[in-house]
Amino acid sequence: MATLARFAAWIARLDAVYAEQKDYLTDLDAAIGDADHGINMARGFAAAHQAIVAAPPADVGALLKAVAMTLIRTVGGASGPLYGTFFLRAAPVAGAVAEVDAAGVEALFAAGAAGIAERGKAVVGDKTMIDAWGPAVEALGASRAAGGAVADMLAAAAAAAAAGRDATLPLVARKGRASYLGERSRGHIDPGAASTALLLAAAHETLG
Amino acid sequence: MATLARFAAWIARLDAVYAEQKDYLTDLDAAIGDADHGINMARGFAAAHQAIVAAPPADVGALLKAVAMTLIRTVGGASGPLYGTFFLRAAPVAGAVAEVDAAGVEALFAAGAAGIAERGKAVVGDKTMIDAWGPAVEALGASRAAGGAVADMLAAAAAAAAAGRDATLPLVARKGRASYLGERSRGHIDPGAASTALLLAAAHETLG
Amino acid sequence: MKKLINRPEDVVVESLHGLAAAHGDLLRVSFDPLFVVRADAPVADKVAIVSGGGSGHEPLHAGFVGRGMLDAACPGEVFTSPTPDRIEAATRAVVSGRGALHIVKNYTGDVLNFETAAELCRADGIEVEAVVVADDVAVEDSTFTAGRRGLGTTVLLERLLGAAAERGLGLDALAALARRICDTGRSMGVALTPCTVPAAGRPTFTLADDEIEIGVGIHGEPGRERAKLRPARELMEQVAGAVIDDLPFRDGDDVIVLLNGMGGTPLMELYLLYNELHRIVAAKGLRVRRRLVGNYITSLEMAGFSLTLLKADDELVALWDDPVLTPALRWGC
Amino acid sequence: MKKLINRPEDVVVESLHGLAAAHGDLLRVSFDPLFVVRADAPVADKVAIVSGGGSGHEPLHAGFVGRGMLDAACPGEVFTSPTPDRIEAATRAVVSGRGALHIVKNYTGDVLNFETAAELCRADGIEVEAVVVADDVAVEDSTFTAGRRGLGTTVLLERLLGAAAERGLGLDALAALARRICDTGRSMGVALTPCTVPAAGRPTFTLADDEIEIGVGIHGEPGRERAKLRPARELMEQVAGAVIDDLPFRDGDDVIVLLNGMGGTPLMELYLLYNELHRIVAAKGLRVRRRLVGNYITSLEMAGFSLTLLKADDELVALWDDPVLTPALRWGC
Ligand SMILES: Nc1ncnc2c1ncn2[C@@H]1O[C@H](COP(=O)(O)OP(=O)(O)O)[C@@H](O)[C@H]1O
Ligand SMILES: Nc1ncnc2c1ncn2[C@@H]1O[C@H](COP(=O)(O)OP(=O)(O)O)[C@@H](O)[C@H]1O
Ligand SMILES: [Mg+2]
Ligand SMILES: [Mg+2]
Ligand SMILES: [Mg+2]
Ligand SMILES: [Mg+2]
Repeated sequence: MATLARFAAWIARLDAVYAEQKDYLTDLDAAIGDADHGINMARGFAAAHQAIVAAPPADVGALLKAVAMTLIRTVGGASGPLYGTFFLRAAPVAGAVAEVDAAGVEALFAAGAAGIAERGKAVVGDKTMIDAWGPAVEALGASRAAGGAVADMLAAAAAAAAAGRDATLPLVARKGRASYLGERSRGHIDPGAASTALLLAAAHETLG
Repeated sequence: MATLARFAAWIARLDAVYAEQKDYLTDLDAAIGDADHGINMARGFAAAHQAIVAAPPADVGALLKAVAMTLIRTVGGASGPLYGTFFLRAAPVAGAVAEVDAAGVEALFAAGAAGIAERGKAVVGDKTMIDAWGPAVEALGASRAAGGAVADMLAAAAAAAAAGRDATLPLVARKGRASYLGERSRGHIDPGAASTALLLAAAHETLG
Repeated sequence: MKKLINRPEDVVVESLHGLAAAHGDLLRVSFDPLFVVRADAPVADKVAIVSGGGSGHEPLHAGFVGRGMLDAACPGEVFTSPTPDRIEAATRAVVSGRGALHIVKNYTGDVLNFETAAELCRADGIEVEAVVVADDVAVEDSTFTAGRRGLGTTVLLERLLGAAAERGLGLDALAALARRICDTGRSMGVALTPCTVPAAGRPTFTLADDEIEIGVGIHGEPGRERAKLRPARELMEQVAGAVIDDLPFRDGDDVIVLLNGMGGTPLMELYLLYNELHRIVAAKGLRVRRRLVGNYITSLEMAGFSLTLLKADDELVALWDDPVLTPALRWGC
Repeated sequence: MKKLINRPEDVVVESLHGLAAAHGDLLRVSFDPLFVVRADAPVADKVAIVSGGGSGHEPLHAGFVGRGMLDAACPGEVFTSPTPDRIEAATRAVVSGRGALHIVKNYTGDVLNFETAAELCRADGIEVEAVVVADDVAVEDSTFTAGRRGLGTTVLLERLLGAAAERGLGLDALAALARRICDTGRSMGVALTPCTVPAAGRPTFTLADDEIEIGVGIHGEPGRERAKLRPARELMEQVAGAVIDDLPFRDGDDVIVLLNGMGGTPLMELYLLYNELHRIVAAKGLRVRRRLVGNYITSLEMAGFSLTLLKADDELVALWDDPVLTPALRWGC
């Protein structure tokens, strides 16, 4: 079961992870974007972490909502509204609860990822974060269908997201800033797919 | 005797010399000025040479005047009016003659150099072209007093100018752009002293 | 990284403090949430013109706040679009009952954040229309891209819509005028050197000593082609050719021209380029009715330029000539 | 060398062709001899204001030709003062019987060439007065130097004298006003990067990645001190301190400020510096009556800035506010 404390730990972990991986993500964005993705993610999750420390939310839904609003207010760029939408859509699915079971975890991740896809109008293969989100949500579902616990589900999701991230390497971008490059976007990993893989790896480490 | 043809050859030689030494003079100016002295001199003497080829002057005075006006019109900077003044003052001293004897050579160089000193208000030791002109004119006079012919006089003047140029190395500039550097102008040869040394070396090669 | 700054993370806010200190007669800056409005906002009985985007493109947008141009500008972090809450707050601060027009450059981040802001405004009963500038001919416009990027037409649009709003046009008429301007404006840029986002600390991309990027984006995004440095004449022929052929602009067309420096280009070079452009458009039979030469939509310290041509007519030229009073553009008053 | 040019030797002339093409309504360019005059020159019954100097400092001087500022500008080669024949011809082209005032920056070359030109004019019965701007506090003013260099006070002087001439002041009164302005204007500059004269092909000087030149001249001449890069706050404290202490400017003084970019400095950084300056002058009790923030007296693509403070009073502020209509400075019309 993913408890409120674990969700809080997840956000704390994401703060640490994006601070650590700031240069990595920014370097990826420098290659095919505008060299700010790491900066954006680090700023956003530092603020989100601070927000839930300063005013600890009473339930999981409230926590996800607080993270959503903080990301929307502090990140900007393409990734701000997209990750913001993830948490915004996930919040009511989780609801005013103290913990979330396997079904709930699947449902909230699926709703969040669907929100990103809807907002950004991207599909798997467009070389965006959706290339990590799509397989991750599929793996979550498959793992639960096979009787997996939350930890197993998130392990599978993290692995699928990492594979999805790596699969962006040979693709030509069709959405976001990288799409302006056409053929020249080939041979680079999409920064948003990389930050999504980190987000799911952290989920696996903290939520299960 | 310095004939009209030799004066013309002098200007032709200066055109070639400054074209060749453009980078050398500009590099000297880069160190303590604004990196254009070689460019200025090359532009000016190319134009002066062209002017006397296009409309060959009838006598030495006219040639010196034509060179003066061309330098004033094409060089700009500090060196334009200064070298322009040299030729402008030298012209009437030479006069409407087909050749100039030793006394005349001494007189025209002395008048020209005095014009520069008056215009620029510099004295020997200020780390300007006057540091080359001063000793050169003195050497001219000394050589003639010792019975030297024009060639001997100019050899002495060229050597004195070169020594004067080298003597600028340890000085602190007190006139021109280099003076803004104060102590930092030490350890560099003054570009104008270097171009004056070249002018007198060319005079020695052509006028004698 | 050599910059005249204090801490990289304070660059945007400190620079806006300077803008406010220098131009308190023209504009006011709100720091929380962050936005800039004209000093006399809200102006009664006028549609509010609001724009914004990542910082680092100054004077765009905050330098264009004032009479006859923008009512509000929303600066984001450097090269990062502003967040919806700022855009919403800025819109609220300047709207006067006749609605607001959002001018958005076509970058995914800007579009998403402005969309969210517009939704928030509308939910609260404020009428908002948005126009998206997508004028960069360096980018293919197809379903395989996020569409063309927004470039110099943004500057012309802000000036012309600002004038039209000042004349009292309604929101629908302004939106229609905006779409017409977006349809007939085309741009392309060239970078000679990269630029460095302060928080990143190193250049966004690298170029060899003899290389240039043709079709560069204003965030240093790579463009059409990495090419060898070439004479201004050839370069302008390529850039003007691409811009002219795209619409296309035709013999007899009236145009408004923006020849824009990227931030690190000396004015001497911009005017030299204008000389080349002048020759090219004259040969094509285009009539340059008005022109701007200078730094208007920049990329930090990048050396390079962009060219924008907008199809003009007497109506647009008359709007252009209306008084404008902003830090970066001023005439008629 | 990465520049938007054709042949290095054609840079000045081609750029002026562009200036003429872009601003034919404001000015005309004579190419042989080379000078720029306002479109309506000579203006009857007005003292002509003439300036000039090496090119590469644009918009200075040609960008300031027009109503309320310069009647004529004489551009030299890059960083090389113009020749006397051009200055004489330019003066003749704009003089209307009430004489001409020459505004000269204190560099040996400029002074010598303008002196010769003034002699040529006077020999022909044209009344000429000259004022030499020597406002750079980085340079010791002593018999051991060529005196202080001319810097940003030149821009303020051109604007104020242009306004005063437009009001009908005579040559002597203008010369007296000019001397007063020169006596009470002070400047200092800082370079972060060097600049490259096109014909030279390589930088005039070099700076390490963490080095700056404090007190740099507008031709890239070295200054007071080569120092380590430091935060904008400390740098502005040093520069403003040097400028303020030199006159000195005192508590209660009114000032006009020029915070000037060297050509390659983004506007974002200039406004950030203005924020620092604002704090400093407020603490000193100076009242900033008017200010300019932007690129006005540049050094090609050099990154850096210079600060100019001029003691102001109601008379100068009123002159400042008079209409001005030039390519680079425009208000009131
Ligand atoms: N339309 C879209 N749908 C989904 N993800 C997108 C879309 N556009 C961009 N992205 C993601 O956003 C990432 C870039 O984020 P970031 O660099 O923070 O924003 P920006 O591109 O505005 O600078 C990309 O790597 C990509 O994964
Ligand atoms: N007042 C002066 N008197 C004599 N020579 C001078 C004076 N000022 C400068 N010079 C000479 O001029 C030279 C510089 O010439 P140049 O570089 O062509 O002009 P600028 O300094 O205007 O760029 C100096 O090296 C110096 O020899
Ligand atoms: Mg990015
Ligand atoms: Mg020089
Ligand atoms: Mg961005
Ligand atoms: Mg010079």
